[in-house]
Amino acid sequence: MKAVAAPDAGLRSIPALLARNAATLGNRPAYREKEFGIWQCWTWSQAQEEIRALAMGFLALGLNRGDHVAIIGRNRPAHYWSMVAAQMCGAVPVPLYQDAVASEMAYVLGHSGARFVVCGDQEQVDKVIEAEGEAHTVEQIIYTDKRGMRKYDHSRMNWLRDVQAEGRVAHQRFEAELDARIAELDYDSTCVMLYTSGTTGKPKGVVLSSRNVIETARNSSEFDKLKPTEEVLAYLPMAWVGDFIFSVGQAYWTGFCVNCPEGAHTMMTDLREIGPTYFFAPPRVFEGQLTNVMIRMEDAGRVKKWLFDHYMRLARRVGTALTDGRPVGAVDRLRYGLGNLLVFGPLKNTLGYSRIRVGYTAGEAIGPEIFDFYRSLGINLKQLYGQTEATVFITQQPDGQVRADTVGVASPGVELKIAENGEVFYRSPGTFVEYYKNPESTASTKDREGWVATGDAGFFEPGSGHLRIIDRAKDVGRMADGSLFAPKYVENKLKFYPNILEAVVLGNGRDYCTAFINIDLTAVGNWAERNNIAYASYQELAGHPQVYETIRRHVEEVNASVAQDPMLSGCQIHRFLILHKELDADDGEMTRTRKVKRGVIAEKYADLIAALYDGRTSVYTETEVTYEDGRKGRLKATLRIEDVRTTPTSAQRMAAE
Amino acid sequence: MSPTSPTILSELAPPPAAPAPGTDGYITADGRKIGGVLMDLRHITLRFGGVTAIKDISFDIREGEIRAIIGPNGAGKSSMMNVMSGFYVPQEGEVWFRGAKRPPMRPYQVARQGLARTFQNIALFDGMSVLDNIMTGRLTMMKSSLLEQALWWGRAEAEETRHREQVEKIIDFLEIQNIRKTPVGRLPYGLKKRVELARALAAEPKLLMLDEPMAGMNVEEKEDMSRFILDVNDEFGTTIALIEHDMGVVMDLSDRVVVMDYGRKIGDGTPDEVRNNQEVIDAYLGVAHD
Amino acid sequence: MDQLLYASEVLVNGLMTGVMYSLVALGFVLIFKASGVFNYAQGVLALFAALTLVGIQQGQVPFAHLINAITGSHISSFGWTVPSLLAILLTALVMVGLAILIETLVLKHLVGQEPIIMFMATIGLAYFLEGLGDIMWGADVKTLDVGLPQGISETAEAWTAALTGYGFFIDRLDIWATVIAALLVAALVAFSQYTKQGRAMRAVADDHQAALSVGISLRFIWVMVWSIAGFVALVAGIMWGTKSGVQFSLSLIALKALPVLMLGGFTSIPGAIVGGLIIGVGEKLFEFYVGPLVGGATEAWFAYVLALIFLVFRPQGLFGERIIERV
Amino acid sequence: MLYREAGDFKTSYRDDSQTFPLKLDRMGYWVTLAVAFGVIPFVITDYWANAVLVPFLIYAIAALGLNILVGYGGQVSLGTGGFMAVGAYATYKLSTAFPEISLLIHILLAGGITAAVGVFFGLPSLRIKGFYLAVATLAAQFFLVWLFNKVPWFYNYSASGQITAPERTFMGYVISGPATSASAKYLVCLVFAVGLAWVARNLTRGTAGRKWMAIRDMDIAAEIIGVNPLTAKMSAFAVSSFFIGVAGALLFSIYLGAAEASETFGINKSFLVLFMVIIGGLGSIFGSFAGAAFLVVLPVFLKNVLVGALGWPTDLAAHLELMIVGALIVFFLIVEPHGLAQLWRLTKEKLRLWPFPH
Repeated sequence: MKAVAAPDAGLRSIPALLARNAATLGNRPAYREKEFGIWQCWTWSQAQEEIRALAMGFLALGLNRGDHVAIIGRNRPAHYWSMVAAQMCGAVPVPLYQDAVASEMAYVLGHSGARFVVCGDQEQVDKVIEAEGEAHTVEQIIYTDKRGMRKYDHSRMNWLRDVQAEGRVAHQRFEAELDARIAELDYDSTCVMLYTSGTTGKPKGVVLSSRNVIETARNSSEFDKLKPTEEVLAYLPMAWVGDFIFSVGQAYWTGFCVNCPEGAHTMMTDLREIGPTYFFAPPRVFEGQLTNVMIRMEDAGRVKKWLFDHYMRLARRVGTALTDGRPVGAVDRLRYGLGNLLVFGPLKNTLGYSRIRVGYTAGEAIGPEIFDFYRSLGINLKQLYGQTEATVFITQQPDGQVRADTVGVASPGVELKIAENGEVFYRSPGTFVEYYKNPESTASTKDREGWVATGDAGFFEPGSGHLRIIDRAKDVGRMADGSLFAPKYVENKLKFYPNILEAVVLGNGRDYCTAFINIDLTAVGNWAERNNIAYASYQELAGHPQVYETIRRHVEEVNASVAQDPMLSGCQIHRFLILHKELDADDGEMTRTRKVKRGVIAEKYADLIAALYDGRTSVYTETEVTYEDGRKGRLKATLRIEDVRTTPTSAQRMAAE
Repeated sequence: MSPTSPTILSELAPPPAAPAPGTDGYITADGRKIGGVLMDLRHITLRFGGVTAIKDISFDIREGEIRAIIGPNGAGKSSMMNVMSGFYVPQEGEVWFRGAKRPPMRPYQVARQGLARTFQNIALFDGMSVLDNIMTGRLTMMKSSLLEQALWWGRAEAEETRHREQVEKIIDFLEIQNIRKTPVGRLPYGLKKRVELARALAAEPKLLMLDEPMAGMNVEEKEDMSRFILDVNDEFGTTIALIEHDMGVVMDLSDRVVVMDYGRKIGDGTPDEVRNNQEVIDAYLGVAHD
Repeated sequence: MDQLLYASEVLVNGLMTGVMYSLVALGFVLIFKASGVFNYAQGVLALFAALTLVGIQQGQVPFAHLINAITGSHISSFGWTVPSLLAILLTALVMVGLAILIETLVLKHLVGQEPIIMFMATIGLAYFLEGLGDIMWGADVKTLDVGLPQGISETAEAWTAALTGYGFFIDRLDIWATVIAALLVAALVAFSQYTKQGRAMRAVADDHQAALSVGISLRFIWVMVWSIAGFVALVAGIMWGTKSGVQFSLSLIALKALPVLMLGGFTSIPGAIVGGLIIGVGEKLFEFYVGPLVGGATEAWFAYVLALIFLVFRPQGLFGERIIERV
Repeated sequence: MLYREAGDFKTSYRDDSQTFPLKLDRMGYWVTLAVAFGVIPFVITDYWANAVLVPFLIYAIAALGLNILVGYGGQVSLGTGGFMAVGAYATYKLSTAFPEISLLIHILLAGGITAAVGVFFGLPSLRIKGFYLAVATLAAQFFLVWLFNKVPWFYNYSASGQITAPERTFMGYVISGPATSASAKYLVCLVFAVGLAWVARNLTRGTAGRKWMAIRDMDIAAEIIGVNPLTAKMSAFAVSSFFIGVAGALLFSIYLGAAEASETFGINKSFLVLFMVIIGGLGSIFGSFAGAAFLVVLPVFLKNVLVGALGWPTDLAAHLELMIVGALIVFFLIVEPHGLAQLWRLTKEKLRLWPFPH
């Protein structure tokens, strides 16, 4: 069908694809949003009308070629329309993280010099106004939700629907202009600019061209044979490249439908109602759901519990094989079928996963048993490896070659090479154009032949040829004794335990490794409840001796498994402590995508680190914290430090004998 | 339903209450225009057998304002509101609404004149879902005949959908989407109060009467409720009369305040005027004693 | 002249029937006052009591039919007879036992339900007891004789004849019934006024919570009230049983008592009595005057229609408390 | 467990407020109808028709009617028997007076007449509530039955005082009188039952239903938010009586073929239907059917067991039946005041959450 043909001259921009879809798939749903109790629906041709109206409205407001249009808000059709409308006008959409605090927003607005800002609601508008301060760099603010806005000075503010209305009435004047600008768009015109919440330093504006986006969308769509009948749920931050590729790139390329939840608090019910066929979620979502499932099953009656356990055991045995289409005995097939009727089917249904054809997870390593849990239910969950600079796809797992510990083979059109220091390099049609207003870091990331450093260290698995990522290249260090230090590798193993939410392993240049642990309040809290252990706060629960005991056991198990790998056996943890607060993006300890900022932590918790290495068994500390409402406060605590048994590696054992 | 249909604001809001010619409106501190007299209560006296609940009270409520009636327990506030909503018929005095003297009529007829209210001890229909409860707010606007409904014919279904759309906007406005289908019986107190407000709003009233909207609420519930009350007044331009027991909350909310004690009016004016009214202070101190 | 005399005779008889109605109505009022339950089963209680009384008197084997049906035996009676007074006493005991059962099996579990649910429950109870009575003692019509004098009272006739020149026909039983009823009422009033339990009962009637808080056991009160109601039912059962045989129709007098209550108000003992008299007299007179014109048997509905019309004008009955609506 | 809701989302209020929002339920509904119309008529025997199906359908209609009044309107009535009598006698008079007009039309007209009578006896509900009203409706019960017994005009001066259904046909098929075939009886009742159930659903889901429920749950508040108690209560009485009237008409003209007021439409009928509503579930259309089914099947079952299998005397069985029914009523009121319908609702919830407990 047309959707998967090579792009002819006409299909070299998102607006062009929109026109194509409106023509060929006019009456198929393009967008749905849960609002006012039902799923409001827009077909492709309706969507085109809306977007054009908005674009003309933008023209009326004086949007120029090359302007930047910042978009801040939750996933809503109107916001996706704003992006495409901006493109139509020859401007560049710049989606921002809606949970960014004003200070973060100030930098990005300043850096991109956005003249227009589209805000989801009053809250975002307030932030923008605060962020720009006296500067008034923003010329037009367009808001989607009218609630509470009538008090504001509207000299440079408009309700999005009013802008559209203006566009509609003015279509006589602007239609020609708009078509002209759309026609100007070609494969090298900028499609979108996304700010990477860099793990270090200021965020960088990654400029992606139409070529980047459309080529990638085409390849990846073909790779998974996406059809116009797919349903996706758009719930991940719009500022994140993944959402842009799934909800705009691939959606426009294949013409499938993008569904927007009513809001964060109804996300799970909406997921269940829509039952997406093509689904992406970072590992933490899957982890969260699995924990949730287990907790809910705790309270189940005996019969249900037995059924569940019994069939989950079966699933673990044959489930993944069935999903991969590997041969399975007739009897087991039959039993699995029964299990599907009694447990798997209903379970997937209540989770909203019944209809998933292709599911992806990425961004972090996912725990093997979590991964297998979903796959054994018959959900085709796969891993991919990518980054903003590559317009997501670097490697991904083809159907039937799915494993928890690799990230698959090079995506179509992507070339890979691994430098001697283990860092992974790639080159692809998706490779970004440049960092906006930042030639030097562009140069340092992308060399003349277009090879881009991922910043991750990894190696090709002999045999399967799948890529395995160990850690961030710069985080891979050496211990004092010169052995390899790969904190992430160990942290992931730790985080696979439901009780452990986050872990930070230290030891670069030291003679042994230590770790900070964040317990998972849901899991541990539930455990505490069942053993009626009272606790007032995260801090109190974290300090509980029994909790320490459990965590220590986990750490020892991890040490044992780390010891298996001679290359990394040096990374076993000798001492650890459980942090008195959860690591939090608001405190700058993590990125918005929940990646640990090692630098920040190293200095912020210097006192704790010191204690971990000077043999003390407890340490007193004070930490500054930011509350939801932005107020700051100090947290005082005395933390216990525990020693952990380590496992001698095979080599050492031999030596001992 | 097309997403470009105008929101509840433009549909529910009566034209901004600009001072009608001949009536002296006023401008509030935060710059809202207050219009002419919407409801005028003249020399109301209400007795139950021998007991006199209300003694010769007069005051008016103006278009677009938030008017509070406060007073210690047993001051006759609720009785006053029952008179306003036509549930009690005063022995003496007149109720004027929108420039006309109210003839003797049943409460449901009063409601149809454009009055909606909430109740001190919640009066929701426990057997129905939140949605249905709010829909009852629009019953007065339902026109389809019994036969049409029986056969789900003609107006019946169209009407159902049309009113559902309006109700959904209110649900969205009061942020109760996730309890839409729950039976109200199962809701916590705070939410019930909110649903009741929604039901009253659904009637698109000219005058919205709130009987102790914050009674028995915790601090943040009170804050939410205050926000909603202000938003309603601000976004829909709805005139609001509210009874409150505790003075603090009212003072921040209301434009003008009537103070009652033992069935008499002992104060009337802006929050500040009332706050400094000696009689009022005494009344409240008096309460503190007994 | 004669017409008037007939009328007054009818009136007197009406009064007599009225007393009977009052008697049953009393049972309702007691239970309603104390437990807020509108006991539809009251009439069946009377039937059940009468059946039991006859059964004990004639020394029947309880459940004889059932036993026969199951075992194929042919037992019917023990072959002895029990003196009336003892029989009445035993029956009273049975009624108390029944009261306890009802409290523990039904009422206890319905605490706090809306009245209408309770009401329906008692309808179910009525069905159950009716079936039980029939199965225990057989469904055949029985004559009940506890030695109450019956037949036309000559004294009354002679006396009235002397007085008016026309001898009223008045059944002795009715006279007795009146007397007994009067005594019973007096006793009940005395009980509720002057005994500790009586006061407790009234306390509960006025305010459950308060009563509980001063340490009155609700359950005890209920058992007591139901026992008393059972006893009243017994008396009523005896009267009606003697008058017109013990049979299912007896349970229908309960229905007759309902309009009585609506006139008198559910909560008032004097109301029950006055209401009963009004209905009794009213329906007799109506039948006497209007009946012939419309084909008679107007007793079937007169009471209800009367009560209905009356209610529309005074919803709370003659003596019931006024309900003031609040929001 | 059986439900698969993912992907079953609603894009319009029409879909959202449909009777069976869940796909599976919708399917179940259509299958049931298909069987009821497409299979049963061809396999039905006289015994099944007369002992179970026909009475079930007729009482289901009556229960629906009473449920509208009690379950939705909150107005208790013990006059059901009387109103059924009105329906029956109305059909009789009409069909004997105008033989040329189809019986089915007469049945509907009879419903209309009953509605009028119902409204008349419903008037007191404006002043009195709860079981005051319940008792007041007894007046209707006794007065009406008395009327039909005492006034010969109603039974066309027949010597027996009975009314007997004349033979009537519909599109060539005999649908009334002794010669009626089992399937004909069944189909007529089925059409009425399904049709009226649909009507009941429409009324209860919409404006009328909300008015009734508002009055039921809190009449004062209802009036203050603008519900006119008069029209609300009267419409409830009218609709309810219409249903009950039709049920009475069918009972007489289709099922029994002959009737005598005090015999057929005595106070016990009122209670029987009331019990159906209670056991089935107040305020539930499904419940009305469930309750009717239950109380129609139970005696048949007991009869077969006690008399048929154990060979007990019938009267004993009858008495036992009384006890069991009575006990069941009490049991239901204690355990689940909302009846079978509620039990069904709960099981369904469990199934939807499966395998999770909550």
